[in-house]
Amino acid sequence: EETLKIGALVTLSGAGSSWGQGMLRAAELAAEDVNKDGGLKVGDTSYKVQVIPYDDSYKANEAVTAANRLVFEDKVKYIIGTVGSAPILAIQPITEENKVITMTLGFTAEALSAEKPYTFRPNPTTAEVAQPQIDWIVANKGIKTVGALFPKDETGQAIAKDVGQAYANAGAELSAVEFFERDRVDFIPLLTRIVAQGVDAIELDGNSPVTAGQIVQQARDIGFEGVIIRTGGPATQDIVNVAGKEATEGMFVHSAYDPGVETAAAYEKRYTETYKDQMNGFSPFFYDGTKMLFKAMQDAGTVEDTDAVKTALENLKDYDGVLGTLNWTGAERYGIAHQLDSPFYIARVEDGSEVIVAKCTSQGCE
Amino acid sequence: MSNDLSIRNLTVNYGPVRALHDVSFDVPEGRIAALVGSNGAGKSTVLKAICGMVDPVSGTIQVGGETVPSKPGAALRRGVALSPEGRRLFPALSVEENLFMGAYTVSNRKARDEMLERVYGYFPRLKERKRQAAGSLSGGEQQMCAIGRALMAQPRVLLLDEPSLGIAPIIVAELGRIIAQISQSLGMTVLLVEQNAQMALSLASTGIVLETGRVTLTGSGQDLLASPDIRAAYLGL
Amino acid sequence: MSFLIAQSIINGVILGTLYLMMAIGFTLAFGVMRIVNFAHGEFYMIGAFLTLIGVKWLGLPFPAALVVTVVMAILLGGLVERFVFRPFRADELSGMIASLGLAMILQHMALIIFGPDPQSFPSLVSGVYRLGDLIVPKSRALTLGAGVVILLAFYGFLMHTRMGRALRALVQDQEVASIYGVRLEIMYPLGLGLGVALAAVAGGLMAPLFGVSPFIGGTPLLKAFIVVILGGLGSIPGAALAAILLGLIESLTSSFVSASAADIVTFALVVVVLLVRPSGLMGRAEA
Amino acid sequence: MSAAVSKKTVPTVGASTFVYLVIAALIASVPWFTGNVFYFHVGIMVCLAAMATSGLAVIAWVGQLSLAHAAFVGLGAYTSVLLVTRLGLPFVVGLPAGALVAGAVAYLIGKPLLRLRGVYFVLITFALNELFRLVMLEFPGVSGGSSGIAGVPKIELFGLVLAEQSQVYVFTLACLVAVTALLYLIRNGQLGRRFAAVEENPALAESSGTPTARTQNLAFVIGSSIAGFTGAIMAHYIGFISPETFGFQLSVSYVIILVTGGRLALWGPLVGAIFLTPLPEFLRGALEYQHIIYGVILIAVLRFLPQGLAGLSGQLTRLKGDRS
Amino acid sequence: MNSILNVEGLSKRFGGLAALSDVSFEVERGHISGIIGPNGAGKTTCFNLITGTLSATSGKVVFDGREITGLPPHQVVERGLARTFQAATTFPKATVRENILRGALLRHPLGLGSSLFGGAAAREAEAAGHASVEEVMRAVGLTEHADQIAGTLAYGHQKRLGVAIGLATRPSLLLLDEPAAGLNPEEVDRFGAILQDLKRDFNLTILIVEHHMRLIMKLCDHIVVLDHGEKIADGQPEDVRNDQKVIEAYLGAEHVE
Ligand SMILES: Nc1ncnc2c1ncn2[C@@H]1O[C@H](COP(=O)(O)OP(=O)(O)OP(=O)(O)O)[C@@H](O)[C@H]1O
Ligand SMILES: Nc1ncnc2c1ncn2[C@@H]1O[C@H](COP(=O)(O)OP(=O)(O)OP(=O)(O)O)[C@@H](O)[C@H]1O
Ligand SMILES: [Mg+2]
Ligand SMILES: [Mg+2]
Repeated sequence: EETLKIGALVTLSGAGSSWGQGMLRAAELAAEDVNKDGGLKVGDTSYKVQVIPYDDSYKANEAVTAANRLVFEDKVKYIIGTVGSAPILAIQPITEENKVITMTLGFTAEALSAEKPYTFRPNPTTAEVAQPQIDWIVANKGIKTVGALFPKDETGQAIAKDVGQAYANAGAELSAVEFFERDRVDFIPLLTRIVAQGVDAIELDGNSPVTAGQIVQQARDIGFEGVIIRTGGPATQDIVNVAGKEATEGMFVHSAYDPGVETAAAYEKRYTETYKDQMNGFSPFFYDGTKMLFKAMQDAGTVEDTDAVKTALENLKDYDGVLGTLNWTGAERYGIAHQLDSPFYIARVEDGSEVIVAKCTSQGCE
Repeated sequence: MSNDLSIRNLTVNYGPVRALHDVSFDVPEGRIAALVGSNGAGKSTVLKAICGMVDPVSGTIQVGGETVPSKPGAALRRGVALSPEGRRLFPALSVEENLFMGAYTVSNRKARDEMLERVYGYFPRLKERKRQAAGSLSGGEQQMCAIGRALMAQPRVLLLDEPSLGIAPIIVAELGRIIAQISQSLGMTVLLVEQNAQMALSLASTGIVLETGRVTLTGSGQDLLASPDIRAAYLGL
Repeated sequence: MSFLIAQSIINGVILGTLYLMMAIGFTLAFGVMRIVNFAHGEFYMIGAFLTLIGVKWLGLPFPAALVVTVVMAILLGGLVERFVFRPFRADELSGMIASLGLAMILQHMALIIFGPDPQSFPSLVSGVYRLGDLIVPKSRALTLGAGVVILLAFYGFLMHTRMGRALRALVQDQEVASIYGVRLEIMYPLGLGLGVALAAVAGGLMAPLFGVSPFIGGTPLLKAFIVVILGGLGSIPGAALAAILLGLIESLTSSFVSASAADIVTFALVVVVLLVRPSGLMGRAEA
Repeated sequence: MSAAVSKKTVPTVGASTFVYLVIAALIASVPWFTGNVFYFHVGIMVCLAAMATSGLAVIAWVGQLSLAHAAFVGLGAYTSVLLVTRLGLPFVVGLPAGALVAGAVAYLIGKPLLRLRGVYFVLITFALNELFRLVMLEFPGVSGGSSGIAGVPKIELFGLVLAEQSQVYVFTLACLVAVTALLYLIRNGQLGRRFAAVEENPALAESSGTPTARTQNLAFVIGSSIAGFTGAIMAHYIGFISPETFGFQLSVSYVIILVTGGRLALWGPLVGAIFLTPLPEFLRGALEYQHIIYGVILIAVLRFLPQGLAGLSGQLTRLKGDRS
Repeated sequence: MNSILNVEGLSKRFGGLAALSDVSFEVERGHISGIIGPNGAGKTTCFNLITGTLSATSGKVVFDGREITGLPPHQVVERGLARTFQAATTFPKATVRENILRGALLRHPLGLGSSLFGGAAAREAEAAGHASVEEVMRAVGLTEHADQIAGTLAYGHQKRLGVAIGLATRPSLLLLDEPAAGLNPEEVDRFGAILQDLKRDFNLTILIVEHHMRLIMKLCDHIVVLDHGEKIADGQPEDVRNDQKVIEAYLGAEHVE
């Protein structure tokens, strides 16, 4: 029996560690699955999968060092990570040149391109989900003007663009947009201004769960009574934790999975039982992503030849993951079909929990 | 008459350098002793050792018959207060706050305020400047504040390291009278380190001469003042 | 428009007071103990968690939880002084680096114990006070009131009591302070304990407003830095002035220009003030 | 009171210097012994950290501690990257330009800035570093904004592209040797004497004829230029820069290296970087505990080696001396 | 009169306090002049204003025929006007020799290039500097402490070191702020003699602040008396000594002979 090393280059310290932990644990659970059955069978060999976790602290420089170590010292061919956009851009020169397959969460559009054939993104970004979700909400709630606050970073700016476009397409207007510096905890001045413009709704996409929670709470504090929407990025539980049940009542959120879907609920249960911790919303994507990677290795019949594995991964169609039926998309947008396409949902928050109100695909919601 | 301050075989090193060799002397209760000697003789070192600011290699220090351990603060709790070399006021505190710091362990508020008035009486300039940050006082004003701070502790043994340094002549004369008065009317024992040996010895009942870390001569202040060697070496006469 | 201005000013003053609370423990450690305490934010975070534990796990009423937090924080501060800062009493720079090490330790310990996700904190009050059109959220008014009381008590202690004076004297010349009877072994831990307690109580008070997670320490540290620079080293009135100014700038620029302008304006102001008045708005000249 | 034991080292190229040089050469050749690319990478990071910290050390020699050092590293990085990517100039132009721009900016802001001393300087430089980051974010046209600039071309010396880590390592090592030599010359010349005078007692230095403001500014310019120089190399090696890269945390990490290495010692930056840069690699396996262990080690080093690691040999000699 | 220093209408306020008001005097070349006055009279402030350590509220300082008001201290020293401090002020971590050498740099400067890369000029400057240091150390009597760390010197020696650093800058006018504080009367006398020698050997003019009247009266050619920031007397030692205002404010009855 041989060992197959997989790197998990994720954020385990600092503000991004929620996501990082969710990704790492997804990889671990996926590894546990195959190891339990005597290892991953590729061709005639069984591989015991070993996950090597390294922390990048959400920093580009750290990520480069960790990537160097994974690629040259640990000699891994597969990396789950990174969480951040800057880190993935920083490590790509190493991973792409050495034909290391990476599965990143990084929301930046630049992460995927035809020149970067070894990078995949197993989770939808705002670009994928915004349009159908916003179309549905705008139509159903009769929204005309929307205010939004975005963090002033790569992700925030990218999302602002996507969301603004989506609202425009849906016939509403993102009429009041504010960018703020990270570390900000007080949004009352900004909200005062936004609310004074009489918006129908406030959009939370692009904000960390804590920030989103603070915005919800403070918006309600100053008497905002319109709709609050979180388009992308699953984080409902955290938002409720920060803002409280009262403030979040009636909020519309993006949900990555329907607890009614059995496999998804089972994954969440397994996660919470194994780690005694609530599940991060991105975790199931990376569980499925890792599993798809394994499948691709089996299809390619090799773990060494990442070109073959890459091609096999690209060729996976209608993969049956815990989240439902998964495919690769993105050829139009990114020039390469390395973007996961998965079903998702719109939920209404009632008494602190999500209640699914619509099921969506990248084509639309119902 | 008992000895209030008693130094026995005090030896102090600074790293490899020996600053004091076997220094012994006594100061009787309620009296003034003057410690004289040239630069680097070790006078300040004696005072620092008494207050626990340097660790002696050997020797004992007794105050009122009790041995003082070599620890900062220990001497104060046995009634010893020092006006240190170089003033060492708390520069950012006001003059009055500095004086109050002198009385840090005096719990009787009334006694403290009486002593404050007394100090202001001795040095009216301090009262004029009581809200000024001590660090911005003139050199002589700082010296007065440092002496006042030591007085505020209402010690039984008062150690003064060159109190007349930087003080104008008219106040130096006054200072002599003040020292004599606190020893007489307050009954404080005073150990006075002075370059102004004339003043110090004429006040002192005991004079101690220190040379390169050794006591070379002790005697009554008057005798020492009269000694030709002393006159030549320390009085410039 | 004039409504918006008035509302912005109210928001700014409230915010400024919150910032002052975030900063005041840092000012104490910095101006009085001469420790540039990079772990300040972590103590704030620990205070928030302690209060959370008190309220959610032990079921204490909020004020009681806050008191427990203060007591624990003083103890923690004392311990930290004893085991981390003690060797660096006379060495600002090493003390500063040690506090960086401490910050890493504390944050990651909290991360291991509590996990990275934010915790829910039951809100104390909801709703708003209305003065005509103007709005003051009740939760903030409450925090504000408690904060002002704590600040005044603390200021009185530091400036007008024997111990407060001893604390201030200590840092200027510990040797002389100790020969006048100030007990270093008590005063140093006490001083740091107070600084930690102030940070912790701010954390506890603001937990219902801003949430609790291992990473909430960044903001108070940043604000504390700015407040201290602007206000002047160790000057509490200066800190108060600076904090209110900071709150107003943030509120007014956010409301009338843009949020990112607020930050640039803030930092530019810091630089300008320091160039014109190197010791801060109300600082003493010596550094 | 053992604070008074430091001494001005009189330059003697004796046996001990030779021993140090041999040790340094041995350490420098570790990556070749292993032949592993990763070790070359760590070696490069050590060199870069040591260089940047050397710049910080020069500023520390006049008694000032800058928390804006990362901003100057950033200035060098951006200057070089922009020249190379936008104007198509070669790296050999970008590199000195990076140093020059960082130095020029230091010169311009140095005069008003250096009136502040001690903790005030620390704090204002902290504010400046933040300001740098915010301003860079505000002008995405120049800086790439928060997305940064990816795909920075590799280091190229007169047509030779340093594609391999081992080549980059040789280059950074050479740069480090040059920077260290510069520090050595400064320290042992008249300039070093002036720096020390300003550090120990600026009022007296000024009153005995040393223009303290100009001297401090000179140190600031030299130190910041070294930072800019390092930044240029760093940018082209890592291949990605963004304003976040040059945040306050990077400044702090240089300060940590300097203080643990030995603030006033010539070898401080080097020793500190050799110790601290690879340290996380030893701890990486400990995952969430790694930062805790790092913090503990940091505090322990400060506690037991108040002169920094570079003071270690002196401390050992003293220990031996005490015993015998 | 051939004056090297002219002080004209110098004033300094600290908030509400007039530390120095409208003080004018002259210092004659080759003389030893003194400033005396009670504590807090403004003597040190006056020095600080002359040397540029503080900026004057109003008034003018002319040195060697050129106005130096508002110049930074290092430029003032460069023109040949050095000062010592009232408190013991040294480079505490360096040896006595190194301390003095730092003062001597001023007269043996090197360009950036030769400072960095040595060369004959650097070696020469270094040697000249060292020679000058030895001379100064001998003059003030610190030779036996040459290699001691300044911070560990006894107080009196630290004060002498202060004078030595000032001397090392080779001034034509030296301002001494209580240089003999911390010396005993015998040493004060000796110090007086040293000053006379220095004046001759180094071709110095001296302006001295002191509370040792014996020294002042013996040494000075001319004395200025300050009180509460104002000049109350100005003249020959004998005149000043017998001036009633001076006796009342400063000398006290003891000094009337
Ligand atoms: N911290 C120290 N380290 C080393 N040597 C010291 C230290 N402090 C004092 N010394 C030395 O000890 C000796 C005695 O010093 P001390 O200060 O007691 O002299 P002093 O009699 O008070 O002189 P002065 O009249 O000048 O104040 C001196 O030779 C001095 O150099
Ligand atoms: N920064 C300051 N702020 C306020 N007052 C000051 C400041 N500096 C000096 N003073 C005051 O100005 C007056 C003059 O001080 P100065 O130091 O010139 O006196 P001096 O004549 O040198 O006295 P001494 O003989 O005691 O040294 C003093 O009363 C002092 O308290
Ligand atoms: Mg002495
Ligand atoms: Mg004076």
